[in-house]
Amino acid sequence: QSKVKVAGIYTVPIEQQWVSRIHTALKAAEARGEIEYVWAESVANTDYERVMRQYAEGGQQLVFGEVFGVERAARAVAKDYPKTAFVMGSSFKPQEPNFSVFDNYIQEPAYLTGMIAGAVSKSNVIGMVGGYPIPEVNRLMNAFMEGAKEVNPNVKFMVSFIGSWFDPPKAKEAAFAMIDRGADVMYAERFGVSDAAKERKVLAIGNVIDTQPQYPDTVVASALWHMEPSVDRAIAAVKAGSYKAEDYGPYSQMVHKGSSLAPLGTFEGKVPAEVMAKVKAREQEILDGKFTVKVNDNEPKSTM
Amino acid sequence: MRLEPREHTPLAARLLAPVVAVVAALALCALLVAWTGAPVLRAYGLLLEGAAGSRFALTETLTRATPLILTGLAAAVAFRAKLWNIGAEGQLYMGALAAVVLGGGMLDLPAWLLLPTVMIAGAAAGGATLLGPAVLKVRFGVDEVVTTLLLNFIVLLLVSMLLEGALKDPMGMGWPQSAPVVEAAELPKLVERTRLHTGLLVALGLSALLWLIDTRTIWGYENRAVGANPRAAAFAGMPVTRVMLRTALLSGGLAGLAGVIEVCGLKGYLTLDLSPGFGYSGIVVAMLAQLHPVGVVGAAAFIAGIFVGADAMSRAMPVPNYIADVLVATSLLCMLVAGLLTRYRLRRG
Amino acid sequence: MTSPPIVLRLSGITKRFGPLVANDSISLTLHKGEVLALLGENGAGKTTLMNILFGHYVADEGSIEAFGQPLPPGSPRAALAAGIGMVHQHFTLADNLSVLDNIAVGTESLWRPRSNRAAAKAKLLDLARRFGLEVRPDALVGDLSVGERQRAEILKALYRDARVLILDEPTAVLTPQESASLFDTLRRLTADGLAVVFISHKMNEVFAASDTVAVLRGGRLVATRRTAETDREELAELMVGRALKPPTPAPLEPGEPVLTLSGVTVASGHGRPLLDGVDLTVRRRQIVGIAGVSGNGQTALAELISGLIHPDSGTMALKGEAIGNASPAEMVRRGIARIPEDRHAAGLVGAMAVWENLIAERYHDPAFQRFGLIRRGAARAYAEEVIEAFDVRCPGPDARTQLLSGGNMQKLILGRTLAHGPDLILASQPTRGLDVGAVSYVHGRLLEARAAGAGVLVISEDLDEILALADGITVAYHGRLTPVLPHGRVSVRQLGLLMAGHWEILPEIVGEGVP
Amino acid sequence: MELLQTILDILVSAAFWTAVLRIATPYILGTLGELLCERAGVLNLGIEGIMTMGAMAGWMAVYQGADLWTGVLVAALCGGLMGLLHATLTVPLGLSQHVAGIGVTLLGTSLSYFVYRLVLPQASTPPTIEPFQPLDLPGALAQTPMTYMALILVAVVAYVLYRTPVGLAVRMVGENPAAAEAQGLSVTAVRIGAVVAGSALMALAGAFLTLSAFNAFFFNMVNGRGWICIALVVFASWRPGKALLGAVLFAAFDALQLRLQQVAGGVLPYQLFLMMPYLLSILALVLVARRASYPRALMIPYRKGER
Ligand SMILES: Nc1ncnc2c1ncn2[C@@H]1O[C@H](COP(=O)(O)OP(=O)(O)OP(=O)(O)O)[C@@H](O)[C@H]1O
Ligand SMILES: Nc1ncnc2c1ncn2[C@@H]1O[C@H](COP(=O)(O)OP(=O)(O)OP(=O)(O)O)[C@@H](O)[C@H]1O
Ligand SMILES: [Mg+2]
Ligand SMILES: [Mg+2]
Repeated sequence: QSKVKVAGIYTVPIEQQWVSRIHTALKAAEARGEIEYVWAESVANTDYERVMRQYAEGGQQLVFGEVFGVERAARAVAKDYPKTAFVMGSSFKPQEPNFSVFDNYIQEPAYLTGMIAGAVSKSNVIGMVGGYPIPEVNRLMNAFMEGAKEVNPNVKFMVSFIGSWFDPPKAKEAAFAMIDRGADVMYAERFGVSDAAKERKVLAIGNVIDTQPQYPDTVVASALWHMEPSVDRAIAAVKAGSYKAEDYGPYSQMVHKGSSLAPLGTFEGKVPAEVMAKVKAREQEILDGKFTVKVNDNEPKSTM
Repeated sequence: MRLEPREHTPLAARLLAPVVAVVAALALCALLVAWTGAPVLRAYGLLLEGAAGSRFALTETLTRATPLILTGLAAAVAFRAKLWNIGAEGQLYMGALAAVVLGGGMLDLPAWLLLPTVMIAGAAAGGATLLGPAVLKVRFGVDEVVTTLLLNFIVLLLVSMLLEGALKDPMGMGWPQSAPVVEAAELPKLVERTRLHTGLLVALGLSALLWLIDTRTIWGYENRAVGANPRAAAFAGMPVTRVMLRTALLSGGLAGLAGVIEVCGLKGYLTLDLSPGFGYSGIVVAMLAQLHPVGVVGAAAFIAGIFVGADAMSRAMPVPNYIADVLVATSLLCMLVAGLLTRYRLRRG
Repeated sequence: MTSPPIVLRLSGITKRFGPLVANDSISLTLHKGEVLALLGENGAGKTTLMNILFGHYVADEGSIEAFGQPLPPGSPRAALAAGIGMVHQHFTLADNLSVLDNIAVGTESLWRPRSNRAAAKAKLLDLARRFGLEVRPDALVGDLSVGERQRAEILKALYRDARVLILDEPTAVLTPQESASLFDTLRRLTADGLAVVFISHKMNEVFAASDTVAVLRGGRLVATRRTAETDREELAELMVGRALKPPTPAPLEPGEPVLTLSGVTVASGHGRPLLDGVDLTVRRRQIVGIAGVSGNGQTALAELISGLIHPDSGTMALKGEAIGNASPAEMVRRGIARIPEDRHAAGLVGAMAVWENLIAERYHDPAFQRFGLIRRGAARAYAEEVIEAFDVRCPGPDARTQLLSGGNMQKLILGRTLAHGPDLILASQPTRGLDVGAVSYVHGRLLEARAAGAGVLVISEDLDEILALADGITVAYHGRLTPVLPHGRVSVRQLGLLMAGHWEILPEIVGEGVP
Repeated sequence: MELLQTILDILVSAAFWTAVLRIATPYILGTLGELLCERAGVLNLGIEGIMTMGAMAGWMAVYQGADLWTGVLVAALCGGLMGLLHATLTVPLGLSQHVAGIGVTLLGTSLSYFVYRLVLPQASTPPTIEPFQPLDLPGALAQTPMTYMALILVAVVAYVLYRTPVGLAVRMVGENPAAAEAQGLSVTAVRIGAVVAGSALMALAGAFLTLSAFNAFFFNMVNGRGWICIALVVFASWRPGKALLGAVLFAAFDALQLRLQQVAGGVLPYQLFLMMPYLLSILALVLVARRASYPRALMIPYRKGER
């Protein structure tokens, strides 16, 4: 039997952008016939350890998930099941022998989207709506802001957090509030922001997933996260029996195709060519390792 | 058809009622399971196995029951005095907050001293949280259902603020979580290599203690009288306001303790998702136990078992794991009806 | 002579509550224009019978015919449609709604798109005029006096064109004047052809108003008599199943004062104060009765002496010792036995056991607790003693208090308060709603305590009770009290005038040489 | 001073009031629904679950091809069914309204998630529908039809409660069920009816979120709005007009905090702003508590032939 048995344990529903990237990558592997995939969503942190153990006991060979709130417990479980491979979203280091880590290190395309945003903003005001200021969010927002400032030093930012991952109506209201106050480009960290932008006919920048098909006249650019390199690597390692604890973080970088700047698509030709040239240049520098986007996990603040 | 109160309930009926309720709930949910296409009987076999079929399952059920016992007691104590405390969730977080503040290395005490200190502090924090609404109730007549409910949101935002600010773990890589409590503030494990910790003993002890207080002491006597008829209690000379505030402290304290025990026994530090609604489930537990402090233990174990079992089942079958909550809800509602039938009989006319 | 047509026929009505047979194959008939008085001890089954008639309960056996048609069981709607109206023992009115709303609710089809309030109001005012029942249709029921509520209740029945009116203890909470006006109304109604069933414990009302008397005992109909052909003694004996003789107070020389109020004022927060410069002295071996229409400060006075509220000015002294803002517990400690006005709401905790209620005022006593632990054995033993001594009929000290009848609840309160030889007894409405047997028991106990040296303050809206007990009488009006007038010096007519506020006649009574 | 000026600027802008009405809509509907239940004497803590159910069911119906108004109807029906469950437990059976309500919330929420996941197991970007669009009207009038529906429903509920026989019956069973029964009304039927109707309104509040405010269903998206409605009913002293006022006030605080976050967000933690509506609600409660006249029979079960 050659299929690897893989489990996903998510603390949020699979619709949540971050988790959806892991889920999609695993689904693709399943479709290719490489793995058998089972998953549990909306697992409360209190229950996380139990679910990990149950999957490990149940003979799953490879477990994906996110342990930001249950770091200690998860690592303890991994110790108890050295034969099971764990690849977990985490801000910390991998743990020998079987606990690997990853995170959405997609600050590079986020920076590039920032450059585009800075260029297309006419009011020089960009709005950003987030759920909670956690590192996974902050680092992208900060990179985005850096990128925007590079092409447009006059740009100002409005930032708010809505205190929930799952309240698109509220995110939408927050976005409306910003548009009312002059923002003409919205950084869409949450669902709902692009909708507000669409309704008010301003522009939006996507994040993690590509939503341009849903908002063809609104979403200019998106910083995409691809879990496929990480997922495929882990599956291959397990299959080959060569799995070991390592940091999968780099496989979320552009150079490993773990992230990318989405094609302009419907906005092809609508962004000034000289800006796109600059963006292309930066992109190349990043791929060549000549330019590094700083990882800044601090909470971004409004600059108005 | 009408309901007629029974003078006394046959013991058999009282024992049978929960069984009938669970069977009814399982039968109802069988429709949902069947809808998913999973084999119903096998699914329920797995549920039982997942709840109590192994040492691991049992300890997991009890681990989940531990905070439920405490929040259940919190609700039972308050509801008996007709103090409708819907704010146990917030009080739990306040207790947890106190635990990570004092247990996070601020006090350098040996375990035998630190643990009680942290527990008392957590209970005090929880109690103080409920004291506000209780004072508003006795002083201004403000409905406590609403104030305690709203306080849950406020407390959660406060915790969020602290976790992103003053209490943020410098080693947490920016994640909004507190620093872990020191080892001396950790509750020892009850069963090695499981999650079950001595917090369970604390919960069981408190349940017994509260039962004793309730039935044997003048405190309990006053509580019951004030709960049943505050006007008559005041007329007879009982300190009604004091009893109210005392109850608030006790109820909030128990919920706060649930927070301490989750932090010190299980998680080690505080995040915003410490509790998956233990405060609200506590109400369910208390009512299932008909507000009886000892009954709370059984009710908590029952709710925990259903959840853990159904959750495990959903993992082995193509059934969405939300079935666990559906089953808990259905069992609760069936249990309510079954409980009614032990107190009433159906009669024609 | 042909008797008027039968409007109502109850045949073989039996109703059981668990093991208890509340009505035991009762058969009764009621004729057009007749007033039937239903008499019986507390718990005899009167209310139950009427509730069956009105459809609140369903009889286990038996049937009812109204105007020749069988009445479907268990449906107040059907009873109303058949022309039966009921004024309940405990008023069934919503305080937060207007009188008109209370009367009109349920009289229109629920699916009408709009209530016709104007028509309802006109009809109500017309009825009120025809039967001399004054109402304020737009007033909130919560703002009405007890008498006004009573009228609203009757109008509710009349509004529905009731041909049979059931009144369950309609006078239990009325003043003499209000009762008199109620009976006036009844006469007008019966003259109009209405048939009336009324339940009462008050013998004089039975004789004043009824044509026929039916007596229930223990759920069984024991006798039906033409009112004109029976007397008090016979009825009382039928009711309780034995002869009763009312206790008669022996004259006693009052001792030193136990309670002295001077210039006591209690503000109400708005408008007239609840108590307005009250002076009052109660001496040992003396019963002082406070007469008055309800709402003239009696409740405030009772709460003051109970320790629930405190004077805003003036002083209160017990046994010569001034007391400040004492709590209820303090009042108990100082030897005041307090019998509350509302035994269900303020007197007892229904959900608790009899023994727990019996120690409610003294559970801090070392006899009942040690280190905060209740001495259950001692408390139970004590409860058994009290139950024995005060003849409380209950299954035992562990019985839930809720399940006791009103009379036994009152005995329980007497036992709780009188067992310790109090110096002062405050008895508010001590026999409200009790049957004759229970009334004479309570009166006997109060007189015993007086003989043993206690001062007794009786607050009652029942003038007969005050006249039967009191050595001195004072009348409450608008928060003030008249001087204590010696019993025998003041006539019922004079009391009535004083209760109505005609204090200008005071000199003619006091002038005759009251100290 | 500058902050005060900013607040004033915000308060006079039409965009602000557009947002306020939009944010207020689910609160208006939910509060009306809860008010109707409580007026009949039944506390309905099932509101959070019923709103979730309405949000899911209405959206699902539209997603499966129904038109938007049919979706609204489906939501109301599902809400009514959940209400029937709550009413059956609490009215004829007289079970604890607190527990039954929490049970209904738990059931409504989990059942909604269960069904959603069963129907859309593969969803990883949430599927969307074409929601209600704002009417093309000037200023704060540019609202979606559901907001107008909510405003009309305030008037309807007020009219029904105060001007019709059935409304009087509802108020009566909430004040004194024994009196209602003595007037030939069926307390059970009236209470069940009120709870079912109220729950249908709650479900509309949920449906607004998925059919009007947004175009997809999300787990957890009701996000405590139901609990706020419970507070608003008390604030409103159980009156529909004041319920509207309360919902609008609460929404105004929310809209204001969203705007202030960007002005003062640099200095103060954002959580303080999010707290603002809750804190102000409590403050408002303290101010109105003394005058509140609650339905006297609220939370007291009534069983015929029992005392
Ligand atoms: N709903 C009930 N459930 C159980 N028992 C009841 C109920 N109603 C009445 N009873 C029983 O029926 C008996 C008759 O009660 P009922 O109220 O008819 O007495 P009553 O003659 O009206 O007394 P009172 O003079 O005190 O009003 C009581 O002893 C009581 O035990
Ligand atoms: N909830 C109840 N369940 C069963 N029996 C009851 C209940 N309430 C009252 N009773 C019975 O009803 C009987 C009479 O009670 P009831 O309340 O009619 O007293 P009462 O003499 O009328 O007092 P009051 O005149 O003060 O109302 C008692 O014997 C008691 O057993
Ligand atoms: Mg009676
Ligand atoms: Mg009575």
